[in-house]
Amino acid sequence: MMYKHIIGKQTFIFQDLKALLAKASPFRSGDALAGLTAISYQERVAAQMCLADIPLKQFLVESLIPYEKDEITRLILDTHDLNAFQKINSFTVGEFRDWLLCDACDALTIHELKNGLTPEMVAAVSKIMRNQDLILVAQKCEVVTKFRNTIGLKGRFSSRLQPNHPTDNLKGIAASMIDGLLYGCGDAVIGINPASDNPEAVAGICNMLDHVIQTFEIPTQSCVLTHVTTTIQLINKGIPVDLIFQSIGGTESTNQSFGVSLSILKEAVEAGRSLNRGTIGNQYMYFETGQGSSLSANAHHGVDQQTCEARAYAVARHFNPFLVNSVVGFIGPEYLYDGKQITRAALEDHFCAKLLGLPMGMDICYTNHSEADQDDMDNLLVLMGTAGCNFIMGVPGADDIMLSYQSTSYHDILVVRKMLGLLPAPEFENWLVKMGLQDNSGKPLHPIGYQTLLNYLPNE
Amino acid sequence: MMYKHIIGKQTFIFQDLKALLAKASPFRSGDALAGLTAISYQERVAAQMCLADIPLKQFLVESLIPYEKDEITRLILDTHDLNAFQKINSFTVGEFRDWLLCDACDALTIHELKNGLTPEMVAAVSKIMRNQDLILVAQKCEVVTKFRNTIGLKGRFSSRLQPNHPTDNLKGIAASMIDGLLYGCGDAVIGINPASDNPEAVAGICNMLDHVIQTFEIPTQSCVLTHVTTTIQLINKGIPVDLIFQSIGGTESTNQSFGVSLSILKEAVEAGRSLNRGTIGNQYMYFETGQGSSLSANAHHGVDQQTCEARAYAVARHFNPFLVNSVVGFIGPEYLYDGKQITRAALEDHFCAKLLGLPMGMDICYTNHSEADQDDMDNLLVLMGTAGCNFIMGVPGADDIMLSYQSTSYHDILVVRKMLGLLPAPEFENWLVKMGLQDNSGKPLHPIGYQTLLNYLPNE
Amino acid sequence: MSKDLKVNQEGQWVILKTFTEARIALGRTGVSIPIRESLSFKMAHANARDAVHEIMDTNMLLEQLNQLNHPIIQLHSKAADRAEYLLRPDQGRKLNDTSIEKIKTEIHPEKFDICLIISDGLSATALHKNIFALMQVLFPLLKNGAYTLSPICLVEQGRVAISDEIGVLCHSKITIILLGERPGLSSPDSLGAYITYGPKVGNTDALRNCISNIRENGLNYQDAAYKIMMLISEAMKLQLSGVALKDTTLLKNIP
Amino acid sequence: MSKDLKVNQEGQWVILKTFTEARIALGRTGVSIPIRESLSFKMAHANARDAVHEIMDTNMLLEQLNQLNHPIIQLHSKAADRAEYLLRPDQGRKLNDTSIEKIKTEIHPEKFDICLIISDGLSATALHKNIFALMQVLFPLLKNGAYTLSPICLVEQGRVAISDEIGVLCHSKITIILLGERPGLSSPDSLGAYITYGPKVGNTDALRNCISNIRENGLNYQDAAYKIMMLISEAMKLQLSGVALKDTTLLKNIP
Ligand code: B12
Ligand code: B12
Repeated sequence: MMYKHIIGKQTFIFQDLKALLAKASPFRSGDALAGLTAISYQERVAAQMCLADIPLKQFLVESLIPYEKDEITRLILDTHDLNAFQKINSFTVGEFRDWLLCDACDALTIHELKNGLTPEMVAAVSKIMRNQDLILVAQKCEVVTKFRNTIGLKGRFSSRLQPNHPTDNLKGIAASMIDGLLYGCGDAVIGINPASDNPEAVAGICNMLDHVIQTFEIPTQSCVLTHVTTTIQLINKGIPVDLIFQSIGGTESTNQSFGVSLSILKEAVEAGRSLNRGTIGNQYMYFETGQGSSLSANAHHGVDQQTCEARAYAVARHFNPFLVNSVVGFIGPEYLYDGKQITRAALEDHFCAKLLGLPMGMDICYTNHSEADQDDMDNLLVLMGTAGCNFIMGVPGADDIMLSYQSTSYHDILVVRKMLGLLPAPEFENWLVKMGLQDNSGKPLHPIGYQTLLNYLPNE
Repeated sequence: MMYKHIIGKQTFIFQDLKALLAKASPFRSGDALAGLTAISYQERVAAQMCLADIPLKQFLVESLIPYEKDEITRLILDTHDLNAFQKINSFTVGEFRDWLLCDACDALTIHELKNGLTPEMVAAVSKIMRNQDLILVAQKCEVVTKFRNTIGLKGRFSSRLQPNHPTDNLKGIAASMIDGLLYGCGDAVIGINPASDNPEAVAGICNMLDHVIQTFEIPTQSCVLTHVTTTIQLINKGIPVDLIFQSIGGTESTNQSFGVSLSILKEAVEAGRSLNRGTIGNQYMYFETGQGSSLSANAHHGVDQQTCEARAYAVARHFNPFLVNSVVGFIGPEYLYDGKQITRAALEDHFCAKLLGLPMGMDICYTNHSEADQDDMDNLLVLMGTAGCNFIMGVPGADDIMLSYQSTSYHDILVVRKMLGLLPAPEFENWLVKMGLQDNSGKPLHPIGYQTLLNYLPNE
Repeated sequence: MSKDLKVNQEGQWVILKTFTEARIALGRTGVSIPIRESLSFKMAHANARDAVHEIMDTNMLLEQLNQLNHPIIQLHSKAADRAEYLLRPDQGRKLNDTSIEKIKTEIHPEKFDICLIISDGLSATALHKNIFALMQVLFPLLKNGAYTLSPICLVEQGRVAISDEIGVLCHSKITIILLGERPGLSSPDSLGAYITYGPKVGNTDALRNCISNIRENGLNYQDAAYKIMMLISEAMKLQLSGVALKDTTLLKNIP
Repeated sequence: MSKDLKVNQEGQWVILKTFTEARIALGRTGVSIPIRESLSFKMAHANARDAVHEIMDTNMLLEQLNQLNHPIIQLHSKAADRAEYLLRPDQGRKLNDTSIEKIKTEIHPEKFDICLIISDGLSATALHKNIFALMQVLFPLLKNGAYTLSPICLVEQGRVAISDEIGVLCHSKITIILLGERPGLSSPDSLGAYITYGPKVGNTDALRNCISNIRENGLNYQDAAYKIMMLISEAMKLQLSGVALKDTTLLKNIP
């Protein structure tokens, strides 16, 4: 269907919903690369105005990527909850935005609504919202998940401990991990990206993490972020796997380029369930996403990168994950050019995921080929903390020596907790106090008992 | 004195303290315009490293602008409190930064230190700090001032109501003012920039503001931001003036270009004191500053714009002001090019002013010739709220139709209060509740009694 | 629910809008500006950003000014184009060499009481919209015989301080520069007038007077012209301008 | 007080630093990273940003590779320069026309088992630092007679997927591309190897295997070469690569 918007003497025409959404997107290099952006600031705002007048219902009848061609479109439409949708059935995108911000709309309302929302509706409304809107609404949401501890409670701010090593050296990993624990990090997960995809090497890491968690009775969970097929293989061999990781995208062909599909992911959840290692909850999956991956894989079907990203959340949601995060500035300047674009994308991603009911965290990050620096990340850190983000990454000194990018440091987590008065996950907080790593007010201590942790270094 | 820093095989040389400070500054267009920036990112960081090793004492012996040539240099050195300085006497700039961030350094310590600090020390330490550092330290400070209410208390966030009109039409001003009051704005001051500098017109505005404040018993103060010489004239004629305004800069010649001097400002404070209109306090002055004004007036003496700005705070501090704010993005892209530069400058300005003991607010703003937009301002708004900024501006719809720039809106103030759980000045809060404009939890109401305010429109 | 929403959205005091063009009575949803206003603000921003880059329509302006039957001289600052103008105010404050030559050859060696300068400044739109109407009122007053008047200097890419250099080259007692103020969101077309007694390169702004917001929805042309003439005659009398000279036009006296 | 400060600054567990190059045991002041570390991070960032823009030193590389006594062909992607390379990955995935011609005229109509490609990718430094040492170990294994090997394709401004086009033009069964990974703060010189069985324009990354972090402080050249050869021989055997092919080098078997 064609859309148009008239302002004074000027008529703006948009070929279809897909084009309208793309042109309504705040400018970013990836959409420019794909040739999808508005030709002027005026056209962009006109698209936003036009989009604001589109009824939400329209998204149920006009698919951006054909139902026949894409299993994610099918997933979205087949699992859409018309009942939940009734509440907003009559709204335009603009009215939906106003309603999300109104006093009557609270955490519970949004929670009850989530299955009535499609990623495209959520992407659409995010495009007409200012950064402050994205924060205000996200702040209302509370998405809580459980495995060995509870993540996502209001007033809490968690972290993934990410002690990567370029050769997966177990002592190297352990050294970084202990450092992180001493700074109070790791409540969301202790998650390692293995440099190699050698199953034996991956199993070694799994065993080591399991051992540490058991030895020190840490109320947290581990994850080795290898390809999901490798993880399934390991589970079948009886290796102790807590969370199962996979990168996902928002189109069937993106996932294909990642070597996965809905059925492989289903298999993964079942593998997780077969182990049933969570003590207080049974959410097994950890997903990472990020704007640009669809275009990078030539799998975007002319859909703008932020909408593709939101569609990835439909995939994630279907598998009831324990953790999800966008790795927002990870790929590079061809998708998000600078600090401004990274910041906007992070706010959009967090907002969209939360609205869709995901336990959303954020890898606040940039690469050395992007126009960004620590000051940009500091700003984004405060914004994400304010928006109620579930967790961020804890990387030694913010410098990942294996993945070659800059994320947030262990210190950054302490900083944002202090700045905004936030605490770690409750079970983990108790553990920190018990270990003398934090006092009761959330203030980190010079650990007296750190020696016990220090003494732990695995034999290879 | 010449400074150098060696890294590996490379030696970086800096002609003098002035050059070192300039090269250590994060990049901004104004310093580039003045030809003062580092030639590369490397040189900039080398300058920061070199600066970190300079003893604070050095700033007491090496003046950036000669004592003989500049009354502000004289003011700074003549009023420096060596006693207060003892505490940090042995520190280098780098150690000073680490100490400001350490747990032992709290609001009281900083408060007791303030007269031992010179603007140059404070500018220097800000240059080696990341954005998160600037926020963390500013957050520790509490600078409280009083006139008819109390501004700057922790957990409070105030606003200047800025209902400007292009022809100073009294009804036009009043309409915008009432709108603002209905949104709970105006606790810091109701301050109007008059389009004309006609003393009779200015007097008309003063009278009107006085009348409103009296009629509705609003615990706030008014200000008409005309040239200080005009205000003094009006005071002498018995016009009801609450706060006395002036724009100031950080060098004698900048102030000269503004048509003011320390002695004129002294006269102003005395004029304010003669009226003695404050009910609970006697701080009479309202100052605005902003990076770039010295260079614009060809009055920067080769000193970088952020250091010039910090020197303006020495001027402000000397006159014990009720309010101070930087109008950070006001002048244009030739001094602060884009959202990133504006954001950094705002955090620096707020930090430096707070450390020097000023009741610092911020005009979070940009012009249409800068590379910035509302998203940048939204981000900065959250950062300033988190940093503990005393007040921001409340401009109808963020659009000043007389000064032609975009600042923060009445709504923005409600937004940041809601986002971060902040409240207006206590006396003003009580008034809002009394008027039915806010409930006890700080939530704005649909005012039932708004009719009384609405009925107020002055006759011209 | 959707009814609720509607109520929230409407400002309940729209009546106030009668008194000002400011963005008031916007209503709110929660604590936020309703989407309609939020987006129209953005569109205004898009338009205002264009206004900054609008190029001065010299032909149109010359046509208009020619009707005054007074010599006109076209000048250009050292700022080559808009991009340079925006980032290099120093260049906008100086004439380029051709322009200096031009004044020297075309105007020299006359002396004038008043040097009249018109420049695009930050908004060419401001000239396009206001200069003709303002000059209709102002020019007759300037030419009423009391003062000698320089040719009209039409300057591209000029800043306020360029009036000093021109004033010096024209050997004039006083300069008045009319130029585009930076474009606002709601007023991309505002004109400012800056008056300096004793033009001299290096003069500070403290030595000038300013009349601002001249435009259809701002200070009207009559009042503006009246204020300008009053400041000129006071400046001539006191032999100074700037902070020491206040606009004391009695409001009720404005015709 | 200043004593206090010193205590806060020192990481008490510096011993951990023995086990990793990661930025650990930094100490803290309050909750913040001490200034020394904060600034040295910044300097590393300044250096890493330079590494991105480092130009491939073709002469040096040719000199090194010539020692292998194997034909070399120089190619270039469609990305004209670094700026375009960074913003247009699509251009970095295609050969420019001259390069296509070059392959067609210089290599045609041979067939190869393995097509060996070397490219700057995101870090020319990675080639400068590692390629010679890696090739000393890897090349003899590649040339040990089991497989036929294409000329060494030295590609400027290439992305991983350019290996598909080259592999097709060279009519080879498998491609291996060695290229610079994006420069990290602490490792501006990391090399990646990507192996694709059945090169075809449009292949997804799911169809490739990757060996990453090849460099002095990462995966050493011996192990890297060993893993590459193992993947090649498995791929040849299974006639596939990618997700379905796992690196099952037994760790203890690595010599
Ligand atoms: C950037 C990156 C990505 C991006 C790639 C998109 C892009 N446009 O760049 C994203 C986020 C999508 C990604 C995804 C994955 N990645 Co990756 N990625 C990297 C990273 C950080 C940099 C790569 C680089 O610099 N390439 C050089 C430039 C010049 O090449 P390019 O042509 O611009 O980019 C291509 C390659 O990077 C390639 N690629 C990226 N990752 C992977 C992984 C595999 C297995 C393959 C075959 C190809 C591949 O995709 C890009 C587009 O074609 C490396 C770490 C490192 N230090 O190198 C890890 C790395 C290569 N990825 C890795 C993994 C495991 C994955 C995933 C399989 C994770 C998962 N479980 O899903 C997925 C899926 C990959 C796939 N099959 O498509 C591992 C590979 C381990 C191994 N030895 O096999 C590495 C080493 C990091 C790690 N240890 O976790 N990745
Ligand atoms: C930008 C600006 C400033 C900047 C100027 C620096 C700069 N590089 O641009 C700063 C923040 C320093 C400033 C300061 C002041 N300003 Co001012 N400023 C403006 C503003 C918003 C835009 C001007 C513009 O677009 N100029 C056009 C461009 C093309 O010219 P330019 O050469 O680039 O800029 C020069 C002029 O703007 C000039 N200038 C700026 N303000 C003033 C004020 C006076 C009285 C004079 C003579 C000159 C002057 O200084 C600039 C550098 O030479 C106008 C409002 C408006 N809508 O125009 C108010 C405005 C002109 N300023 C005003 C005032 C009152 C002041 C102050 C006197 C306030 C005070 N109490 O201290 C001070 C001091 C001015 C001085 N004597 O130097 C009033 C003038 C009222 C009047 N009719 O006299 C205005 C109309 C705003 C207002 N109503 O408050 N200002």
